[in-house]
Amino acid sequence: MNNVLDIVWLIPLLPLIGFLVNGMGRKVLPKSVSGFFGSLVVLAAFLLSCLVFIQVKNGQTHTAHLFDFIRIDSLKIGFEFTIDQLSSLFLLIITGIGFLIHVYSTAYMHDEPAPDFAKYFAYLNLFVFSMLLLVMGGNLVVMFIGWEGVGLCSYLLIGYWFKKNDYTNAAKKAFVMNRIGDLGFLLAIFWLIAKTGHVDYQTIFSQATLDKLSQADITGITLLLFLGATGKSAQIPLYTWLPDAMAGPTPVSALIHAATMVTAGIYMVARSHALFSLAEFTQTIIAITGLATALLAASIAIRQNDIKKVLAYSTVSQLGFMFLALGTGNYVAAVFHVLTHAFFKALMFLGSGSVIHAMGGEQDIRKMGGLHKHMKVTSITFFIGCLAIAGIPGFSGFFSKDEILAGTYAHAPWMFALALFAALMTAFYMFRLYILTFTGTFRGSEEQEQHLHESPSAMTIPLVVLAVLSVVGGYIGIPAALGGNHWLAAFLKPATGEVAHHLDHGTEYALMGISTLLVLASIGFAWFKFKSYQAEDEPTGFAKILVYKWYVDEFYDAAIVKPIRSVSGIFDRLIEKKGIDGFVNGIGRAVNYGGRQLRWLQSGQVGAYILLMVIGMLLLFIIQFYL
Amino acid sequence: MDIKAYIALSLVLFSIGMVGILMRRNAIIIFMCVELMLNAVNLLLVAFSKMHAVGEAAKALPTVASDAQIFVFFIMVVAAAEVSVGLAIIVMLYRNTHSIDVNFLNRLKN
Amino acid sequence: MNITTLLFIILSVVAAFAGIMMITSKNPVHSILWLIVVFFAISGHYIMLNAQFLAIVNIIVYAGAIMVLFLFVVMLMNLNADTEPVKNYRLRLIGVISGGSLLLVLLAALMDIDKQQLVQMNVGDAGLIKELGKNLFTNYVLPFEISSVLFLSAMIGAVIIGKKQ
Amino acid sequence: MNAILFSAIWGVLMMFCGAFVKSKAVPRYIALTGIVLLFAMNAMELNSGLPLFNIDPAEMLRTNSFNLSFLAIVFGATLFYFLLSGSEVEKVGEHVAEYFALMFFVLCGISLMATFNTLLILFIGVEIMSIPLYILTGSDKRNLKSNEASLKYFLMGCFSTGIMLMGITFIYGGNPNGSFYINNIPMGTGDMPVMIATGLIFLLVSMAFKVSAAPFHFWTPDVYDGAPTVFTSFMSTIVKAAGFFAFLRLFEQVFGVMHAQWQMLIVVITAATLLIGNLTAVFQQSVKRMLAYSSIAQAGFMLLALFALNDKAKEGILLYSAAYSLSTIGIFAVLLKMEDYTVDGFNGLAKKQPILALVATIFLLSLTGIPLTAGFQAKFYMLMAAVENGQQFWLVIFAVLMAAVSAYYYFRVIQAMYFKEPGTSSLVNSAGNSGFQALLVVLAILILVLGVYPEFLIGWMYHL
Amino acid sequence: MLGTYITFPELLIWLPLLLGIISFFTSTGKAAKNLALAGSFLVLAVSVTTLFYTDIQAHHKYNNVNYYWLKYIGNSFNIGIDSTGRLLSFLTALAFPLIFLGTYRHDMKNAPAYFGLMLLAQAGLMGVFLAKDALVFYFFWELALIPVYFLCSQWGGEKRIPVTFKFFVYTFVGSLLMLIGILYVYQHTAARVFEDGTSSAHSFALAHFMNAQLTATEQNCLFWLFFVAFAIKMPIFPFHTWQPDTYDQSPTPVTMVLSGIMVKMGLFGVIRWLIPIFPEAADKFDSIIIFFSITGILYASAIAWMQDNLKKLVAYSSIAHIGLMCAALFTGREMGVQGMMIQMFTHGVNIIGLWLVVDMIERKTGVRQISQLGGLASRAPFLTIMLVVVALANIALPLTNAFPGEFLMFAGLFQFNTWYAVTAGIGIILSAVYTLNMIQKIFYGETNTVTSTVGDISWNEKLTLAVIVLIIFITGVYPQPLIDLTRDALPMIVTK
Repeated sequence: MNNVLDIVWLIPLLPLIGFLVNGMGRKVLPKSVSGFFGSLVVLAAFLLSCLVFIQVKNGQTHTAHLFDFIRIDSLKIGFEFTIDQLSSLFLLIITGIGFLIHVYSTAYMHDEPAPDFAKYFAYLNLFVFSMLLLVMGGNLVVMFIGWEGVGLCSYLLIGYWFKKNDYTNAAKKAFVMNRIGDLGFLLAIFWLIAKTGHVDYQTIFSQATLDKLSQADITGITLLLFLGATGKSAQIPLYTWLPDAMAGPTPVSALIHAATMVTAGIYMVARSHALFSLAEFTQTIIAITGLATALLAASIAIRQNDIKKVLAYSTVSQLGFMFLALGTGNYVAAVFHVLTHAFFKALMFLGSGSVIHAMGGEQDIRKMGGLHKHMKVTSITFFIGCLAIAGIPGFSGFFSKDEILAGTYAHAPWMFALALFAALMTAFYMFRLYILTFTGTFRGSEEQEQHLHESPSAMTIPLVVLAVLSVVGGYIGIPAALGGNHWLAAFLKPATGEVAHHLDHGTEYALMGISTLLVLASIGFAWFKFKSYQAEDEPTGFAKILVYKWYVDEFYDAAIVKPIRSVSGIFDRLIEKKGIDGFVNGIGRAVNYGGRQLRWLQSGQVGAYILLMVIGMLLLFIIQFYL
Repeated sequence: MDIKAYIALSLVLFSIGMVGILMRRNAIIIFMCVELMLNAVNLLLVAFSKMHAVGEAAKALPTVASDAQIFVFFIMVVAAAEVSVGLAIIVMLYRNTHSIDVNFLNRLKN
Repeated sequence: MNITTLLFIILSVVAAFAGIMMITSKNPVHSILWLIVVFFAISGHYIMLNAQFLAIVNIIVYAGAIMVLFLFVVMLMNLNADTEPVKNYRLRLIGVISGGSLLLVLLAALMDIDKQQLVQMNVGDAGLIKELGKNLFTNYVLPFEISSVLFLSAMIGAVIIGKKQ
Repeated sequence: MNAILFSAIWGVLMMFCGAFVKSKAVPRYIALTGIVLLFAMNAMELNSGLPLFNIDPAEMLRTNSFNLSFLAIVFGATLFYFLLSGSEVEKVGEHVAEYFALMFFVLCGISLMATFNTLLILFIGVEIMSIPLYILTGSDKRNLKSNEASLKYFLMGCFSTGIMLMGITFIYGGNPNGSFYINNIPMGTGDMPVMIATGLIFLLVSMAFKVSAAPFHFWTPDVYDGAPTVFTSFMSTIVKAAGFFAFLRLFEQVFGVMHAQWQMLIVVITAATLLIGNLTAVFQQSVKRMLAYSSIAQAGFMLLALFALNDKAKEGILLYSAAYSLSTIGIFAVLLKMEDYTVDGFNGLAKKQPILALVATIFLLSLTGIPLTAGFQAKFYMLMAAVENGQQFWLVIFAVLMAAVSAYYYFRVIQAMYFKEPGTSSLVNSAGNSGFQALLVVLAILILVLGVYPEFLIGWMYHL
Repeated sequence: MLGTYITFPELLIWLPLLLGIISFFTSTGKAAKNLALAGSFLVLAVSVTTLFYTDIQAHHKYNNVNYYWLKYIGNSFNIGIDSTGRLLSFLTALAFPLIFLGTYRHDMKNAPAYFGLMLLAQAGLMGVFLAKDALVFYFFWELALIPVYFLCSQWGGEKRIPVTFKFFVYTFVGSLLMLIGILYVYQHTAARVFEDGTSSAHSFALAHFMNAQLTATEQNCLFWLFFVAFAIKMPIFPFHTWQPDTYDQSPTPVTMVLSGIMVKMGLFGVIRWLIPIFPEAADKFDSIIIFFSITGILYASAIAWMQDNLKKLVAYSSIAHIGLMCAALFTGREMGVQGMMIQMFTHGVNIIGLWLVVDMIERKTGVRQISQLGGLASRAPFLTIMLVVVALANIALPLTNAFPGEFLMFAGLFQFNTWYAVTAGIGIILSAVYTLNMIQKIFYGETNTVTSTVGDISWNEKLTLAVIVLIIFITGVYPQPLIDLTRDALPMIVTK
């Protein structure tokens, strides 16, 4: 083996093997084996990914053509992998964080019976496999295969506890909403095929191909692609599945619904930057959507009481930030934020899992409080995560978020203002969450308090690792203004192109300063508001709107689901049964009726028969002579 | 006489027979009406035979007139046979039902 | 108007009148008698058309044999006017109308023919027994023979149907 | 000519047999011998083209392979009829030999109708065929239905005879040659003379009456229903086919040249027949009466031959005669073994008598026109002929739609036999008779063979 | 021997026919069952062999046979294996062993007749896919229907008699119309001269049909005569109403035959007969047909969502899928047509799998109302996994077999008309909705009185489902062989 790039196919294959082994052997494998094996394959994939990353860093990129997936005269789709800067970076995130979460899961899911435990790991492995396909895919179709695959795994894992109807409903909702997005993605692919006849990145993003496309084509394709991204990455209008998806086991939320899958949309847009850069209108749409999502989700998060729901809305909000970056042409910043967000959000989800684990399944933060003294590792690492997401200087989130804000400012200052407001809300609700959970006094039951304990090391070690990453992760992208050389931007340059904006350092300092100060103020406000939290009354007014998440679910239900259902009902009962089938049966009835009526001609009377014969004869004469 | 007159006469008799069939319910009278129709046919055949005999056809086919009259003869033969069978049927029916009213014959219908 | 026309008209009127009387008589015996009148009128026509043989046969076979048979049956059944109640007038009317319309249609169509050949008295000898007999027993020997089958089946019919159980 | 002669002779023989033989079974065997002989004689003539005796000095008959092969079909079907239902004849009344004699006379009439060359022979043939039928219909003397049917048939039959004679008269009058020979009636290509047209319509009506085409079909259901079932079987198959054959020959040879001028009449009659036959059959509860209506419906299909009037139509009428006759004889043979003639009487037959049910199914499928049965080939040829004709395409479509309707009533019997639970009605003892069942199987196989390879039958037609 | 005395197409038709007839005479149900199973595997073996004899020139004598039959009318018994026919005959050969194996434990009353009819149906279906002569095609077209009619009516549910009769009449009307169409085209074909010197005025041969002299108006009218027959068989909206009831009332093995293979007859008819004979008319009416097909997709999907009856749900979902295939077929684009061709195979496999599962559920629980089921996942995990896989394949998840086909079909449709593709795409979403609804209501949640005593499935059922799932994944990951198999048929149909 001369070059690890020749065996990149092994990276997705390993989790697939894990899936097959765990899936087929779920009845025979003991828990330790399935957990271990499930983690091992991801670790192996991670190690390979590291080797791959090193190769890429040395400037080698690679496209591995495995076999022809579909080959007809007018279209050739290979099953091929592309390894470049962007995908290798994502490989690291997926396999790395994936591995940590696998390890974490071995402890978190330990109470499950063996077959379910193995099933869980099988699903996780399958997810990793799909996600790897998604990022490694050398053309849009392979990406789409992974794209749907992760949707499927998300569905399976959200509905992991399939006996609860709410959970399976959430799973279904996730899948269907993803499918809506997927349809957009697919249509975009078809559009590209119709116009260019190709799907592989090298061809479609080449200048020659782009020249063939009209501006309308590009706008249409990118809008459709973006529709796909909104589904997968939970943006307006398709974001509502993500908070519901918290029904799944917490490590799943960490892996799928925070660190990896939901960033697929960002990956896709970044991957297709060549197209998006040409579509100004789409860019605007993306930026506005991202911004709106960031604001909306942040506002909802303020009034959520389920620990995971808060994190979920936070994820939606952060994804909004990433799209804002994409919309402003700041692809590197988006990817950068994906990376840091993966660290700190995974960390916080895992932390919340640890809390839930300790609380015996309780997720309502109003019933928590003062957990710090019981579970110090969780508390501290969670706090680090909060600092990172809030954008406190020095932590990873600061660098990535600052870059997004700076880019936004360069693009449009009013957007910057709104984005900053969203960032303030982020700091506010994160610290609300932290304060309510870890500080103050315990508000749960006696029994729960007795039971409080720090989680086992299989859970805390990943927390610590992620906490470290949350701190240092930002240093790969120190902006020039802070004296750095932004290693990440340089690394990604071949894959995502130049960063679009150039602010002078003075402006950047000012922006950083303003945002840091305001964030601190916001944290302080949260501290004063919640440090001595007591159960409160039913909220009213605007707060109630927030508690009920702007009534978006209700709106969708009333505006889309119910009408479609009633139309379907009309189809079923009226058009199908009475209309079409009624018509068909009506012919039968008409024949029957005609038979019954004609029967009366056969009166039994000879006179009548002859009369009819005479009349018939008369008719024949008339026809012959007069017609 | 113009052949048309015979055609008209024959048709009138034929129609009288037909109307009789439609009007009457007595099987025997209906049967007699049929005989009237046959006679109308016979008359017309004979008239046509005469027409052909004096026309062009006789030159090519000398038997043209007697052919038709033999036909009439056969019609009479057939009529005689029919009458014997028909009256037998009517008598049989009368024996079973003591009626020859065709309107009572409606066990078979629909 | 020559004698031919006169005879024709008289015979025709008699035939038609007797026919109408036949179908309207209440008493079956009267009907039969009226029908015999028709036959005689038609025989008269045959004679006018030089079909002497047929004229004789018509009287002997039809008016003689067949109608006597009819009369016999009617007498046997002792039918009289009361046995046939008046038929539904509407149906009668429809019967007359449709029969009449058929007649009208046919007359209207057939009176257009441009053949003007006349039927003449005392012309041709085709209707004589000699001619007919010669033809019948040479050319028409097949139908003549085969008609026996007709009578045989009529005979069997009489046996099967007429015989009392 | 052999057929005419031998059927007449054998009829007379059967008559004498009735006078001197007291046993009931013997006449049947004599009749069987007779029909085999008749078939053989006809086959001889078909093979060589020469009759044993020439009884026809004036060429009033025309024998060619077309009408001889039709007669072969008729005699073959009659053979099957005698074999399958002959024993049922004995149950009708005492005059078994006479019944057979009448049937031979009918066959004589059919032979005349099949080979007529003058209108006189056609007329005599029709009468020789009809008069025995009036008698056969009324042969169940104690049964009022039979009496009634007989009288109705007789009265209407006489009426149609009058119509037919009027038609012949007008043809004669309109024929400038003054001849009754069908090949001596010149038809120009111009407009039809009005006398010819009148004659044509009268003839059309009377022939339509014989083949029970609407609106001249009204006698059919009542007569078929009232007649003893065993004779219904004979009347509705062999006699019906003969009527069609004569119909086709008459109209093809006399009026074929002017086809276009009277095609519309056939179209009207065909459409009405198809509609009335099929729709009315849908409603029947009695299988016997249903088959009566189905015979009207099938007549509608056969009328397509007159509509088309081409070579395919002639081939088709042969096939149709064979397919329809054999299938109907078969289904009647099964029906005769039932005590209950309603559809419900067939319930669960498949469980009680699987072979009987299977062959009955094949017969019914053939009547419906499902491929691989003779009935399909027959309908197929008819449709092919009609399409080849090229006129009035809607009629063809209407015909197939009505064929689909026909599936409704035929399949009701199949459904009763196979998919319903057995009812209380029982079968006649002889239904389980293995010889009888074997014969039915042979008949079914024959129908399938005709369905797969109909050309051997059509081959006869081009034999001479 | 092969190619001289007997050829593949003959084997594929006569073998099941013969076995079917033998089956009628077997004494016990078990013997019939084993005979049918073994026989169907034999047919499968033959069919698999045909997959290796694909060279048109070199293997011609193995794949084609032409007997004299009805020479007067220019017909010969001409059958042959090629492209689409090969794929579909393979599907037919594959489906029956799967069906027999999957339902091996069913106790059918009067089993000899049942298996006999099943094998006859197989022979009929084979004939349809192999016929190269219009009359032969029509013969087999009807022959496939008759055994199925009897199977449905004899072994079906309570309302089987009226329901299957409706099905019968519906398809019978269609095929009769097609027969008229065939005859009309036949009248316009050239004369045919046979090798032995005999000749006929016209010809039923496919090749002659394709060169028939037809005016544009004639083509347009005939096109619809043929199309109605095919549309009823598929069935596409609005000719579909026979289908849900029939699927519901038929015995499930027969439903598998119906939905897995028989509906392909309609599509195949379009590929082999309709478009090659009436290319201009097909080109002219493609928009209308695609419009109806797509209406059908949405319509059937919406109704499927409303169904509580499991079998009807699957039936409506099938209508939606067929609608897409029909639409793709009429795009006349390579992608659409090619996708549709491989989809014919994959849809057959998937729907048979789906019916197997549905049948197992019904047999185990005794109900087919989705609302009465629930929690089966904890009672029958293997069954659950299999259903989920098959159901997901049914909604064309990538890496399952339906994805490549659907992808290509949509791509073709998009090329044809963007808005059609977008509208049809909504069907993708709806299909996910009702499929997941179904999975959720049957398998998820707590068990109830109906489902609490249910056990998992038996080995033969597991084996069958495993084979199906294996096929699903193999052809899903590597669909190229299916594409290669059907490529030859494209030039006839791809008009744009």
